Amino acid sequence: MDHIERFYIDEKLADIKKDGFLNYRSKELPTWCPGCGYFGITQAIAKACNALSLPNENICVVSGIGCAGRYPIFMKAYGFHTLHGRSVPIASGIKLANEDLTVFAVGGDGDMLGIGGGHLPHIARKNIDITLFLFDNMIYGLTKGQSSATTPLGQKTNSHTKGNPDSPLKPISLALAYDASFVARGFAGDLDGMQDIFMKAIRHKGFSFVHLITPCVTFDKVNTWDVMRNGYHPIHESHDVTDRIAAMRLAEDQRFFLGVFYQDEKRPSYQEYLRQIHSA
Amino acid sequence: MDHIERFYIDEKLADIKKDGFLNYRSKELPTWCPGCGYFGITQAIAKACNALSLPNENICVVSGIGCAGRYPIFMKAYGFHTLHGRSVPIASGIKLANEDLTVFAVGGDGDMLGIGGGHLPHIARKNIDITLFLFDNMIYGLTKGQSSATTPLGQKTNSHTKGNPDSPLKPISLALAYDASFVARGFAGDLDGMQDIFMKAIRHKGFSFVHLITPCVTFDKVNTWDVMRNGYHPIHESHDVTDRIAAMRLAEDQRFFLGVFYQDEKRPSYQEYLRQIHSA
Amino acid sequence: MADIDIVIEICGSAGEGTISAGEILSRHMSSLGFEIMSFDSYPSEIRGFGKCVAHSRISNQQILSPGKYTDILVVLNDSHSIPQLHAVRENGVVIYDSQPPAYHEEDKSIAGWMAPGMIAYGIPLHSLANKAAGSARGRNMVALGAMAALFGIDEEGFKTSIMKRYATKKQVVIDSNVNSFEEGYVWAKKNVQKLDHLTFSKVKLRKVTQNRIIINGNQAVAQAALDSGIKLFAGYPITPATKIMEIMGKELPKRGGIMLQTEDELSAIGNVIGAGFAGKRAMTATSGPGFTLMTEMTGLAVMAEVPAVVVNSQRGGPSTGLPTKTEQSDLSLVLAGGSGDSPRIVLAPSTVEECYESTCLAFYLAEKYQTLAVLLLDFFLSNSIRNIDEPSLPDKKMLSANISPSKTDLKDYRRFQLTESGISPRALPGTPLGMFVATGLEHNERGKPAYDSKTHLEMTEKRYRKLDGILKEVSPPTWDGPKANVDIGVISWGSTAASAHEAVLKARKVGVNAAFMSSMLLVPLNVDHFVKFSAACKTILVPELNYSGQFAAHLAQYLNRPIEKLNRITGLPMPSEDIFEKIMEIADTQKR
Amino acid sequence: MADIDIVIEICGSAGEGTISAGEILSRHMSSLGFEIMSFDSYPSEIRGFGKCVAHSRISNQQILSPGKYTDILVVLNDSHSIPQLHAVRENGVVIYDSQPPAYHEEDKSIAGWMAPGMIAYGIPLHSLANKAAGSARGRNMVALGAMAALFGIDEEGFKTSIMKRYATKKQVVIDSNVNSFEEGYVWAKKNVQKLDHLTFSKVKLRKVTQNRIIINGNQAVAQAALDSGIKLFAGYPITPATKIMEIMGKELPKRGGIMLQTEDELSAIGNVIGAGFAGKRAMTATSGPGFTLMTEMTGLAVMAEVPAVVVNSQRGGPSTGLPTKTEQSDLSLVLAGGSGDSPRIVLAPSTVEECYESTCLAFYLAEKYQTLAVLLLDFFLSNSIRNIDEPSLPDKKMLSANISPSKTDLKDYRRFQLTESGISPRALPGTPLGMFVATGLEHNERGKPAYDSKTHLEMTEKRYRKLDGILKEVSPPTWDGPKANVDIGVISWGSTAASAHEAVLKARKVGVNAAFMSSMLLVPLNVDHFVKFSAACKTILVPELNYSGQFAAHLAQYLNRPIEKLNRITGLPMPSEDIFEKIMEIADTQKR
Ligand SMILES: Cc1ncc(C[n+]2csc(CCOP(=O)(O)OP(=O)(O)O)c2C)c(N)n1
Ligand SMILES: Cc1ncc(C[n+]2csc(CCOP(=O)(O)OP(=O)(O)O)c2C)c(N)n1
Ligand code: SF4
Ligand code: SF4
Ligand SMILES: [Mg+2]
Ligand SMILES: [Mg+2]
Repeated sequence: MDHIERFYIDEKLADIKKDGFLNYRSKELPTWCPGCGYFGITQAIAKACNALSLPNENICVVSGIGCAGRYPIFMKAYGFHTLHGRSVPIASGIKLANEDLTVFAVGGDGDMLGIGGGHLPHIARKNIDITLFLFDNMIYGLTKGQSSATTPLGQKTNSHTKGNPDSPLKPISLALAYDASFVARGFAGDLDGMQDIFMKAIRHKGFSFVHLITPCVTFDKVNTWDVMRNGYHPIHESHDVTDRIAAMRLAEDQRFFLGVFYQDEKRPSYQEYLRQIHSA
Repeated sequence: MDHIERFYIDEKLADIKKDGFLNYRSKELPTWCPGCGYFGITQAIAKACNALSLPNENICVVSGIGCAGRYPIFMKAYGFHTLHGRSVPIASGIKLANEDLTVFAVGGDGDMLGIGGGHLPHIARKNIDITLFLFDNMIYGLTKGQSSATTPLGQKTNSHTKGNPDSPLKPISLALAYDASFVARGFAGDLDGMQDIFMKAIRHKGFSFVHLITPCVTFDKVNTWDVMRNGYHPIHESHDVTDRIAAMRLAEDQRFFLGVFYQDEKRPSYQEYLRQIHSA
Repeated sequence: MADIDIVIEICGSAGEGTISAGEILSRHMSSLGFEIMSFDSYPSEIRGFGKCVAHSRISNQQILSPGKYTDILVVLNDSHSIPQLHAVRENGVVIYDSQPPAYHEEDKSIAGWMAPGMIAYGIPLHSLANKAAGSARGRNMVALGAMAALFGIDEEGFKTSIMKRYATKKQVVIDSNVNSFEEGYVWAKKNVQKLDHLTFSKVKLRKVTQNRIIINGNQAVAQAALDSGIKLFAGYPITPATKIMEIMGKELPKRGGIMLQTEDELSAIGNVIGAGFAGKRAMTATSGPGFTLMTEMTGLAVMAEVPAVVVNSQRGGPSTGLPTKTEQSDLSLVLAGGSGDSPRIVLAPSTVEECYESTCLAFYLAEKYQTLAVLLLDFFLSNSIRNIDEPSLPDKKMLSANISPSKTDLKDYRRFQLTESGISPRALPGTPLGMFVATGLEHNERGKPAYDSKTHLEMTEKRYRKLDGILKEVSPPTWDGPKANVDIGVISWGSTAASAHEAVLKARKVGVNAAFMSSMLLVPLNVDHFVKFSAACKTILVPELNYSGQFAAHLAQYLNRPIEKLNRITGLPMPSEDIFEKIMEIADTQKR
Repeated sequence: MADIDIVIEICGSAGEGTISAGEILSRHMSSLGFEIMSFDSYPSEIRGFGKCVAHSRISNQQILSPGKYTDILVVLNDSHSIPQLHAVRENGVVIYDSQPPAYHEEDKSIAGWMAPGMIAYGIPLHSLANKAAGSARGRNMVALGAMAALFGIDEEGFKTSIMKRYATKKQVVIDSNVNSFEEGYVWAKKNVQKLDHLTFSKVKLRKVTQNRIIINGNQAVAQAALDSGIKLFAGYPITPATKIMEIMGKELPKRGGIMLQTEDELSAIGNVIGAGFAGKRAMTATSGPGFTLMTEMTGLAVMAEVPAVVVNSQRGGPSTGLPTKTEQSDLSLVLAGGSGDSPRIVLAPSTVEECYESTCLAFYLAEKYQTLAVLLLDFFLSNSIRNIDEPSLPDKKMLSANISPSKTDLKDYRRFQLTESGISPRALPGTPLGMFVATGLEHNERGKPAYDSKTHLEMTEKRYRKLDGILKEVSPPTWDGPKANVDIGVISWGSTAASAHEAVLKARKVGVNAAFMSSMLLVPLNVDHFVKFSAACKTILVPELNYSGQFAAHLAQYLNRPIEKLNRITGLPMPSEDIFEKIMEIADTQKR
């Protein structure tokens, strides 16, 4: 208990020193477990917003349900904590209603790839200009440790005590197959890398898919900080981000790469395309 | 009217001559439009079943809603015409309950990729041993000609009279990204090709994804028989069906290929895997 | 000058032009100044031999229901038409093809099934069509021509109406149709000896005013949405609501709005709620199966206090059910809504005019009260065509109803502030000091999740309190008839209410002491009026188009008394004749 | 030998072992032969400072409700515990940490908030735990030790219970816990002067029989499903139903079944319906938000006549609502079900015993009547722990209930044959002559889609007719009390029914002429019995855990009379004390 308290205070103090971070942080103390990867992601999003000087009131953060779903509560912006799996259509509606807003859709692996997975191909093919942050901790956190769509095959969880029988989905491969116009991956332990990716993603005109690898320190004793720190590699600078097939090859690689896999800057966003087609 | 009648009779007469076809055909006259590609698919499925000597009563055909959804009514087998988009989970439940059955999931592009699209990644990653037939006519047939998930960009439909603003999904790319263990494409005009693919798909132990290109002669005046006949190419014999990246490259090619894109014969089906894990 | 009130049915197979013939007839009669109500039924299959019926009631008087009995049956397909004969009046007219195409079986010829009193006119539709245009396709037009000749409808004007209908087609199509009509007209004039007394030529008509439009329920809803300033329509096709989406697809972009076709109904309502959150008016339209998928989100709109308008045009159920048949059996589902105590606005128009009115209301109320408004139509109302006076546009107050926070509010902004009205000033994204987080979790005044008993009670009360304000915004229920000592009080809702009203008027004409009540606003319900009505009536009768009496069950909690029910699940609109009969039956029992 | 009936609450922050301490206490007291009912509340966040309360009622008499007032409050976190003080009896006991960890603010110390009459025992939980195991983690065990010392619970037996609880953990964990307990026990024995009169040591107990099990509602449901021969459980996690899935994941594979974790609730119920179609027993379990997503499929099970069992353990609503709070506010949703007229079986157990019984019934009825059965639990029932007699297994008749077609049936098989019972013999895939197509469209006896009025009416009647048979299978509602001239009749359902029963028994003890009725089977409802009960009672009171009175509204259509309501939406189970008070209030009014 006092341990928990100290953790938050330390974090706070450290943060205050880093300029701008608190500009995008609400007054609510996160309800996440100490050590959860979500703290780092929160920080990186705040830093990216700060670096881009986004007016807080023009940001709309939409989330589903889960530990990740709590995110908007801790951000200083307009927020909508919606239903499990439904952040994407709601974020889409917000953007279509007011193109001036910067719209984020945030959710966990269960939220975005399980119950909400059906929305992804369609937001991608429509290329609606929102940025999706997938907080992938490979587990159902909030409901206490069941297998999710990205839990490794054979891993023991609270729902599969003998081992998860479902092969994990590969979020980057999915986003590429869906023709998302911006596809990238960050790691919760790599603050600078994340900030860089987030800035590119937010600036991108069209649908941006950002996959974030992050540990659930409470319910996943396999995919820990240590394991993760040693498992990821930055994408080589020589990678051509306009080459889909190359991106797919990277995504299918056994090693986990971090960085921007793919970006198509020429494709018009949904609203741009509508303007073209209806003015023609 | 008399025109319609004549069509059915001709079809019937021709079929009777082909051995075995009628063994898998129910007594119901299809309610499809004359010239609809679904007639050819129906025939090819019947022929494949016949060639494999599947006992009718051990076949379970599960469909969603749509013109394609009507299919089970015209087949001599157990059938379940379920809800729009839900053939896959129901087919899955049937297989899990009785592994002796040969289970097909059948549906249109709207059914399988639109409203039901969220189920595909999961049936694939679980590798449940059913065969999925996607009747892709690039349109919503039953509701009379609205854009679907595979309608080409810019095509005029009843919902998008100025042109469809949503880029089409690429079913084969999706199935590959989902790790389906069998992925193939047929064309409604190519009976022998379809029969061959269907036999392989049905024999495959695990989830088989079969994409079928078929024209809607009533509501799609763009993607006609003629256009289709000239747009497809058989996959070259040199293609290695165990090479996922090669398969992806084929799937992303501008040309439309027909045949088996990918097959993993080593991966255990869901029920096989469960037996392994629980006997260990 | 005589009055007229007749029902014409055209019956054929899908693909025979049955529905088009009905449409042309109705439009033409309307252009002449008749009141019309038309309604088609057709199979849910695209092709095949499905049965189509185009039903039109044509009168020079007010029409409230489609009419149960047929005066003129036009037969394009014999076997489909045989069951329709039951509805033909004793001395009704049957027009049929005296040279029909091949029959499957001998006993499927309509001729063998007509009752002795019926007046049958055999016309060689097939060969006349062939003669006129070289194909049997024009049989429907030949039939219209024959009708014009037989029942005194002007030939030239009718031709103009046909040309209008096919104006966008190739000339050869227009010509074939007009020629076929002509062929039928001439043949009938020459060869048919008129045995009936039906004629339109001697009827006294009201003057055709300019702002009279022909429109069905779906069109009225779409027009009202456009007139209410809708900015996003998000939809997924489903019978009988698809047409609303298609109209939006055409019209919204012209007004700078967006029609988004989504991957499913979850996404459709999700986009609507998103747009509502961002401060723009948005709507979706579906039918029962789609609505079931939306139920979770309906609860979110209520809980997070976001405006959303959802149309549910009901069809036969349960499950996929009877996609092209009408029913009022989604009421319980819509009233119950999502999980939990989930108060929402429910509006059920009973006429095409009310479709327009209730849609405007839905947008206004949803926005002002920051909640969900459901419009309950049905297949019949969506598709039944009326000629109505052009409705008046929503006024300024209705067009911009969001209550924004004042500067003082924003100093220490509590988005979900507990107020007397239940309405908390709502900041829209983009407002510098208004930032808040909306959530589907229970939450305190600032939107922070809170599960303590006090907060949950206060917030639930707040959400329910809005209903009191809403009730005051809408005119009270219709109460037609005496205010006390009523023998039979008929309460109804939705499309059945119009039939019920007609039946009550008729019953009063024959001396029954009956009264009628209905409310377009089902939730919140004006309980006071219903209780008063109930107190004034010896017997209460609730007719509706479902099996179990869903509205009757709902009313029971307020009325605390036995309720007579009249339920029909024929797939057809409620005949006012059936309600009338039931009223007479009750009147009889009361006398004993 | 005295009787005892006391409520103990342990209150702390998430992560402080509050819930485990409560669990150990309950299990230990049960092992001694006491009746127990325990119930925890906790926040829906995983970590942070959320409030946890472990509530246990312990008695040597029958227990039907958790008890509203606290006899002993154990404080692990001061600020969370302050609101709990309201429930402590006038002369109740408060055990608190006399050396608590740093407070945020001065006025958050529990000491300052205790009412004068309360008996406060300050124990240095923090330092004793540190002393025992080198960390503050064991504060909960220190508290248990102190309790054992103070209220006469045997020390050694208690230690064994602690060891059992941590049996699977490392020895160091077991030791720390036991040592902390010991430290508390010894310290309290030595330092605390007992001021209260509560003691367990002199209570007369019933003999501990062997087949007595400790189990909560979720466990009872899971066990019943296993005992009923379930072959497929398909589920998606959601509080408070997740545990059912997790038990299935462990136990089903051992019996050759499959636990399938699906991508969402649509898929979960889809797999259940698939397995049902293939002839195997299957179930899913969810809560309100998940159930809303299942509504479309519930209609399919009804229409296509496929057995399916769905558990909905209700939590606070609407929307995501109050995930860890109890409520009975999904009733309307579940009763209304899918779109259309969609009759289904609804069972609502009111005790842990009935959770077992109703699950067995659900499997049997769903299979025999080929339809959907919904079990309505709530957060409280799912999680409240009782020690009960081991339930008796379902008999053979119940285990295999499908009515298969005879050889004659199969000669010309009509899957949806119209029968008197509404049940049509059902062929399972694999049966050579039984092939048919099931559909969610309306269909004729052979399963072919058909939308004509006659078929729809006949088939709707068939589906409703099954309800008559089902009613006969289940024992009639409980009617406790006089059969005529009752002053106050209390009708309730689900977990509230048990509280209501207790309240009625208590009211009768103090001379009020009250009676009680409840039914585990909500649909079909035994209307006759309810009408008779209603006729026997001057006033009818319906207490339930929702705002609008959902069951009262449902009953109204059958009772045609005014109904008194008692609604609570505190997030907590219904206190029998509140119902008792309301009964007394009504009794008072009646006298005037
Ligand atoms: C319709 C519905 N089903 C289930 C739930 C329960 N639920 C809440 S969060 C969650 C999963 C959370 O996992 P994930 O999305 O990976 O987020 P994390 O907690 O790991 O951040 C589930 C199943 C719900 N709230 N709503
Ligand atoms: C929940 C739900 N939403 C919508 C519909 C309406 N509907 C029926 S079929 C269909 C689309 C059919 O298109 P597709 O799946 O491509 O099949 P096709 O008719 O082209 O074969 C739709 C939208 C429905 N039946 N249920
Ligand atoms: S449970 Fe896991 S994901 Fe959730 S807050 Fe804790 S560490 Fe993070
Ligand atoms: S509408 Fe199109 S898909 Fe449907 S039956 Fe006709 S041709 Fe085939
Ligand atoms: Mg997760
Ligand atoms: Mg299609």
